[in-house]
Amino acid sequence: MPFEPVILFFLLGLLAALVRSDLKIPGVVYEALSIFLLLAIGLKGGVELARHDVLDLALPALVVVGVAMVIPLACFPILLRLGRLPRADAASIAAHYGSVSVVTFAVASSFLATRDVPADGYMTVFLALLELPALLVGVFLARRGQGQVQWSTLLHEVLAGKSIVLLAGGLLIGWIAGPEGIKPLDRLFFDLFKGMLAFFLLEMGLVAAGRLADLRRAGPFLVAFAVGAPVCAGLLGLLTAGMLDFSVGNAVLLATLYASASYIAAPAAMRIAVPEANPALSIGAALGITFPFNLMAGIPLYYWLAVHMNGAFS
Amino acid sequence: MPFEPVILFFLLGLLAALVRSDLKIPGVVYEALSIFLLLAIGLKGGVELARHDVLDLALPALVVVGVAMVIPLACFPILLRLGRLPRADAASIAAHYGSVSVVTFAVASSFLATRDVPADGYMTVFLALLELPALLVGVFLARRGQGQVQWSTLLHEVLAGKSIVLLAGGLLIGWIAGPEGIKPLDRLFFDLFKGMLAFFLLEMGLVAAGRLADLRRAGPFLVAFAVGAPVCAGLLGLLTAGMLDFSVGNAVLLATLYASASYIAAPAAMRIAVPEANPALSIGAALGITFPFNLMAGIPLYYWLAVHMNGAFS
Amino acid sequence: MPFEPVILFFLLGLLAALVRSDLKIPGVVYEALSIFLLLAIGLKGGVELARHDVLDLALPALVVVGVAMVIPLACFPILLRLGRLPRADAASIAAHYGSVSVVTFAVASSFLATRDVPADGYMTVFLALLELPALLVGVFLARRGQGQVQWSTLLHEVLAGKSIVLLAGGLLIGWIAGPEGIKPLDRLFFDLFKGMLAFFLLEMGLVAAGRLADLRRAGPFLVAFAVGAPVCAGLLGLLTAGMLDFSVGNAVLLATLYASASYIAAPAAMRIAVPEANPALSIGAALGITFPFNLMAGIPLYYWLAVHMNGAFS
Amino acid sequence: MSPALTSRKLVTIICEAELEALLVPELARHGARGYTLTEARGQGARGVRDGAWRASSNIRIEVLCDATVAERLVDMLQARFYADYGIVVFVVDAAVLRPGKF
Amino acid sequence: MSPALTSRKLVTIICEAELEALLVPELARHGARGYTLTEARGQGARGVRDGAWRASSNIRIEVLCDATVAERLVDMLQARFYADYGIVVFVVDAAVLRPGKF
Amino acid sequence: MSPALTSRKLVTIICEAELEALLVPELARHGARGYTLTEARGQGARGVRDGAWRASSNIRIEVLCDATVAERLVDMLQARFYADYGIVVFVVDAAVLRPGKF
Ligand SMILES: Nc1ncnc2c1ncn2[C@@H]1O[C@H](COP(=O)(O)O)[C@@H](O)[C@H]1O
Ligand SMILES: Nc1ncnc2c1ncn2[C@@H]1O[C@H](COP(=O)(O)O)[C@@H](O)[C@H]1O
Ligand SMILES: Nc1ncnc2c1ncn2[C@@H]1O[C@H](COP(=O)(O)O)[C@@H](O)[C@H]1O
Ligand code: NA
Ligand code: NA
Ligand code: NA
Repeated sequence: MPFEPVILFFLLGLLAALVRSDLKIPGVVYEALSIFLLLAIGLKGGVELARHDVLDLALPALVVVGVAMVIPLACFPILLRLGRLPRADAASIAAHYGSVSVVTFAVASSFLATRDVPADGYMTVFLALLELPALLVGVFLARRGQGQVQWSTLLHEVLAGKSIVLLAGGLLIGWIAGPEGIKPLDRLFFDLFKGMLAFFLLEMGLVAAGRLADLRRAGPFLVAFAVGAPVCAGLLGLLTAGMLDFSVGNAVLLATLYASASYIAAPAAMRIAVPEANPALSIGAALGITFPFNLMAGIPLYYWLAVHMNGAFS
Repeated sequence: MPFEPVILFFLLGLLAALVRSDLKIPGVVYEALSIFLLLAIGLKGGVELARHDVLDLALPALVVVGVAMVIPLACFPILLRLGRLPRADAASIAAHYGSVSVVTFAVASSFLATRDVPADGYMTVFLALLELPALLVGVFLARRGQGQVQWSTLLHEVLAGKSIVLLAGGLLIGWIAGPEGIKPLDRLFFDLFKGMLAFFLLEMGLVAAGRLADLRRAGPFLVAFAVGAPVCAGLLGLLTAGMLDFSVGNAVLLATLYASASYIAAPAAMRIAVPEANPALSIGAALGITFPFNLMAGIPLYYWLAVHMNGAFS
Repeated sequence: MPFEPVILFFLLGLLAALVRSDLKIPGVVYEALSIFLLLAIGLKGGVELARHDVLDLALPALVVVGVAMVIPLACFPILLRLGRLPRADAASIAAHYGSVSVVTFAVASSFLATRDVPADGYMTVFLALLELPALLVGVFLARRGQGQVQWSTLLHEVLAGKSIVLLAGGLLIGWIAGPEGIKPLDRLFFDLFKGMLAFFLLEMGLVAAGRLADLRRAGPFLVAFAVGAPVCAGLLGLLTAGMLDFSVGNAVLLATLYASASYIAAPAAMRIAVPEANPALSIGAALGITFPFNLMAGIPLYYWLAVHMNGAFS
Repeated sequence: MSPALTSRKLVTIICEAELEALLVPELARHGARGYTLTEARGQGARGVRDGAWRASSNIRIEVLCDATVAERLVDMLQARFYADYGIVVFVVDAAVLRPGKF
Repeated sequence: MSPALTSRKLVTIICEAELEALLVPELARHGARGYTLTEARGQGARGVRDGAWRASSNIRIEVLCDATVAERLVDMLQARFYADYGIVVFVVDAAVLRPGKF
Repeated sequence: MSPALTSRKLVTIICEAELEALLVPELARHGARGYTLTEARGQGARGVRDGAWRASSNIRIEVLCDATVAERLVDMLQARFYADYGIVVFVVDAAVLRPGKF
C-alpha cells in the first residue's frame, strides 16, 4: 500500500461525516486521546534521548528552528499579496503553517516504522521546539507597527499549553526514568500507540470534514496554498536535513514537521493574540486540506524524495 | 462454568443498580466503548473475510436475511393478538426482535472461543446485514394502510447510523488492510477486546436494571414473550444453519443473531419512524429480559442444541 | 531511583497546575480511570484469593480492622485540642485518616513489584474492609451526645458506594472465575494497570494542586498533622504486621493502608453525615499533603523500616 | 434595563436526545437564527432519564428570538412533537444586545 | 405571550454535585413533578469548583412548577441545605404549554 | 414572589470555549461574585459549533448579580469581545435568596 493503513480510519471518519452519519465521538474522548498521544510521543522521545548526549542536539536544534522561521515569513507576503487576505488572516495562517502538527508527525513515524526505516527518537525534541517560535513570528507580523501585543499572555498560553506541557513532560519523564523505568508502562503507551492513533484519526476525519465546509467560502487560492505550502516546506525540510547530514528517516520526519500545519496550539494562541483573524480560514486550510494532504500524499512524497536524493543523506 | 466469565461483569452491574449504588459509568464512556466494540468486531470480520471469496457469501447471505424476516412477521401478530398491544407497539417490538444485538453476538463469539469451537470471521457480515431489514418490516407493519412513512429519512437513519458505519467501515478497513496491515492495531482492537467487553457489560448491567423498572408496568405477557421469542428464533437460526451446512460454531452464532434483539439501531430508528410506539416496552423487553436471558441461558442452550443436533452441522 | 517512576506523572500534574497550564483532564476520564483501577485491584486480589483458604484471613482481618480503629480515635482529640478545630472538622478529618486510599495502595504494590518484593493478593481484602469502619467512628465522634444520625443512609452511602462495589465485586469475580477464567481479561486489567495508574496520577497531580490552594487558609497545624499522622499510622501498621507475622511486602502494604487517607469514600460520606464539616480542610490535608507525602517519602520509609526491622517479619 | 438592551424571547426546549436530528432543523425552518444546546438528564412523567446511554439522555436547547418567532416555534413544537415525545418547552423574557441578530 | 401559554415558575438550583442523592428526592416530596439536570462547574464564595473530579463539580437543576410549589421548594432548600452546602437558588417567571403538567 | 426573595439580574453569556481563560477573570474584575459554567454547543451566524473538539465547542456562563454589575458586565463584554468573537449575551430578571451574596 502506498500509504499507512491507519489512514483508512481517517477516511472512514471523513466518509461518516459526508453521509451525515450520527456517528459522533464525544469531545472528551478527543481530549483524552490527544493527551495520550502527546504523552506517549514525549515518553518515547525521552527514552531514546537517554541514549544520546543531549548537547549534541544543540547545534542541529538551532539550525532546525532557525530555518523553520523562513516558513511563516515566506507564507505571510504570499497570503497578503497573492491571496489578498487581510493582514491578520495572513499572519495567523502563516503562524499555523510555521508551527507543527503532532499527529502528522506520528503518522510519518508510523509510516517509517512500517517500512523499517530507522529514525531517531530525539526528533521529538524538534517537534516540541518547533511549536512555539512560528506563533511568535505570526503575532509579530500581525501587529507590526500597531503595537500593543500581550506577549506575556501569549507566551504563557503556548508554553503552558497542554501540547508543550505533555510533550516536554513526557520527554523529561522518559529521560529521567530511562528504558528500564518506563518498561512497565510500555504496554499502555507504546504497544497501544498505533491503535489509539487509528482511533484518533477516525475522530480527525469527522472533525476535518466539518472544517472543509467552513473552507468552502474561502475560494480556490487558499486551497491551492494549503497544498503548495506543505510541498515547499517539505522540500525546505529535506534540504535542511541534507545540510545537517540527517539519515533518510530523520529527513522524512523533518520534512513532515516543516510541511505540517498546527491545529492544536496555533488556533488557541491566535484566537487570543490575533482575535480579528477568522479561525475558519486558518483551521479550514490546516485541518481540512493540509492535514489530509500530508497523510495521503505528502509523507509518501517526502519519503520518495528523500530516498531518491540519495547521497544527500547518511 | 456454564457461562462466560465476562457475564459476571453484567451481573455486577445489575447488582450495583439493585442496591442503588452511586456507581455510574459516564454516558460518554458508554459511547466510546460501543464505538470501540463495533469497530473491533468489524475489523476482525474484515481481516478474516480477506481469506475468503466474498462471492461465496452471496447465497448464504440471501438465505440468512430472507429467513430472518420471518421473525418480525411472526412476532407482530402474536404481540398484537395475544399481547393485545397497540399496532405501533407490536410493530416496534417485532422490529427490535427481528434486528440484532452486537454485544450478544460478541459474547457468543467469546463463549465459543473459550471452548475452542471455531467460527468464521465472515459471520460479522451477516451481523451487519441483519441489522436493517427487520426495521423496514417493522415500519411497514406499523404503517400498513396508513401511508405516510418517510422511508428516506428512515433508511438514512439506519444506513448512516453509527452501528452500520462502524461495522461496515471496520469490515472494509480489515479487508483492505489485511492481516499484515492490521497487525500493529491488534494490541488495541483484538488483545483488549474481551476486557473492553467486560467493562461494557458492567455498564449494560447498570442500564438493563433501569429498563427492568420500566418494564414493570408492562405485565407478564411481554416478559414471557421476551423469553419465548429468542428461544424460537434461536431454533429457527439452528435450522437455517443446518440447511446452509454451517459448522457448529457458525450455527451458534446465527442462532444467537436470530435470537438477539437490537437495542442500539432499533430504538433510534423506531423513535423516528414509529414515534407513537412506547420505547419503554420495546427496550424494556429487549434489554431488560432478552439480553440477559441470551447471555446467561440462551447462548449455552443454542450451543447445547447445536452440539446435539450433530449430523446437522459440518 | 528512590521512588516509583509512576510518581513522575503525579509531579507533572502538579507542575502543570502550578504553571497554570490549560491541561485539563475531563472529569469523566477521571471517573472512568478510577472505575478501572478499583475493578482491576479487586480482580487481582480475587484471583490470588482463590489460591488461599479464605477462612485463614478471618482472624488477621479482625486484628487489622480492630487496630485500625485506633487511628481515628487518636487523631480526633489531637485535632480537637491541639489543632483547636471545631468538633465536626476534627471528626471528619479523623475519619479520612482512619479510612484508606486505593491509589496509594496501588502505588505501594507497584513499588514492591519494581523491587521484586513479594506481597499477597489477599491484602486487597483488607483494603476493602478498612474503608468503612473509620467513617462510622468519625460520624460517631462528630455526633456524640447530639443524637440524630441517619446511620442507614450513611451505611448505604458507603457500602453501596462505588469503591466498595467495585473492589468487592472485582474480588468476587476474580475469586469465582479464577486465574483461568480471568486470563482473557489480563491484557486489559493487569497488563495496562501500571500505565493507567500513571495516567491517573497525572490527573491526581492536577487535582491535588487545587486542594493545596484550599489548604492555604488552614494554617501550619494541619500541614504538620498531614505529615505526622501518616508516619505514626504507618508505624502502627508495621507493628501490627509484626504481631501478625506478615512478610515484608505485606507489612509495607499494611503500613501504607494505615498511613493513607481516603479521598473517595470519606469525602462523599462526610458531606452527607457531617455536612457542617468543611471539606476543604479534610480533602486539602488528605489529598494536598498526605497523598503526595506517602507517594514520595512515606512508602520508601515504611519499606526501609520494614526491611530494617528484620526479624520482625517472616 | 441598560439602554443598550432590547427585549426578546428565550425559548427553552427540554427533550429526548434522540430527537436532536429531527427537531434542530425545524428551528431554522421556523425562523430561529441560532440555538445553543447542552446535554441534560432528568425526570418527568415518563420516568427517570439518567443519561446512562443515549436512549435515556435529554438535551436542553435555547433559542433567542423575537416574539413572533417564539410563538411560531412553540406552535410547531406542540403540533409536531408533543403527542409522541417527552418534551417540555418554556418561554422567558430576555434583554439582549444586538437585537438585529435574533 | 401566545394564548397557548400559561405563567409558571422556573426554579433553578446550582449546588455541589455530591448533593444530588440528597436533594433530588426532596424535590418530588415537596411537589415538583419533574426536573432537568445538567453538569456544571463554577466559582463562588467557597472558591473555584473546576469539575476535575466529582468532589469539585456542581450540578444545575431546573424545576418548572406553580408559584406555590416554587415557594415550598425555596423554603425547603433554605432550611435544609443553605447552612452547610454551596448552593444558589433563583426563580424566574416562565410561560409554559400544558400548564397541568407542572 | 415569596417574601424571602429579592430581585436580581441573571446575565447569561454563550461564547466560544476558548474564550474561557480570557473572559472569566474579567467577570470578577467587573464586580461578579461568582459564576456557573456549563459546556454547550450550538449554531449561529458563524456556523455550526458541534463540540467535536475544543475549537468548535461553546460554553454557557451564568452570573447572578445586581442591576449595576449586570450593566457593567454587558458593557464590558460588548466592548471587549463582541467585535472578534462568537458571543451572545442576555439578561433575565431573577428572584434570589440571600441577596447580599450577589
Ligand atoms: N416539571 C419539570 N421541570 C423541569 N423539567 C422537567 C419537568 N418535567 C419534565 N421535565 C424534563 O422533561 C423531560 C421529559 O419529560 P416527561 O415527558 O414528562 O418525562 C424530563 O426527563 C425532564 O428532563
Ligand atoms: N453570583 C453567582 N452567579 C452564578 N453562580 C454562582 C454565583 N455564586 C455562586 N455560584 C455558583 O454556586 C456554586 C456554589 O457557590 P458558593 O457556595 O458561593 O461557592 C459556585 O460554584 C457557582 O457555580
Ligand atoms: N439566536 C440564538 N439563540 C441561542 N443561541 C444562539 C443564537 N445565536 C447564536 N447562539 C449561540 O452563540 C454561539 C455563537 O454565535 P454566532 O457568533 O452567531 O455564531 C452559537 O454557536 C450558539 O451557541
Ligand atoms: Na510547519
Ligand atoms: Na434477532
Ligand atoms: Na488510613
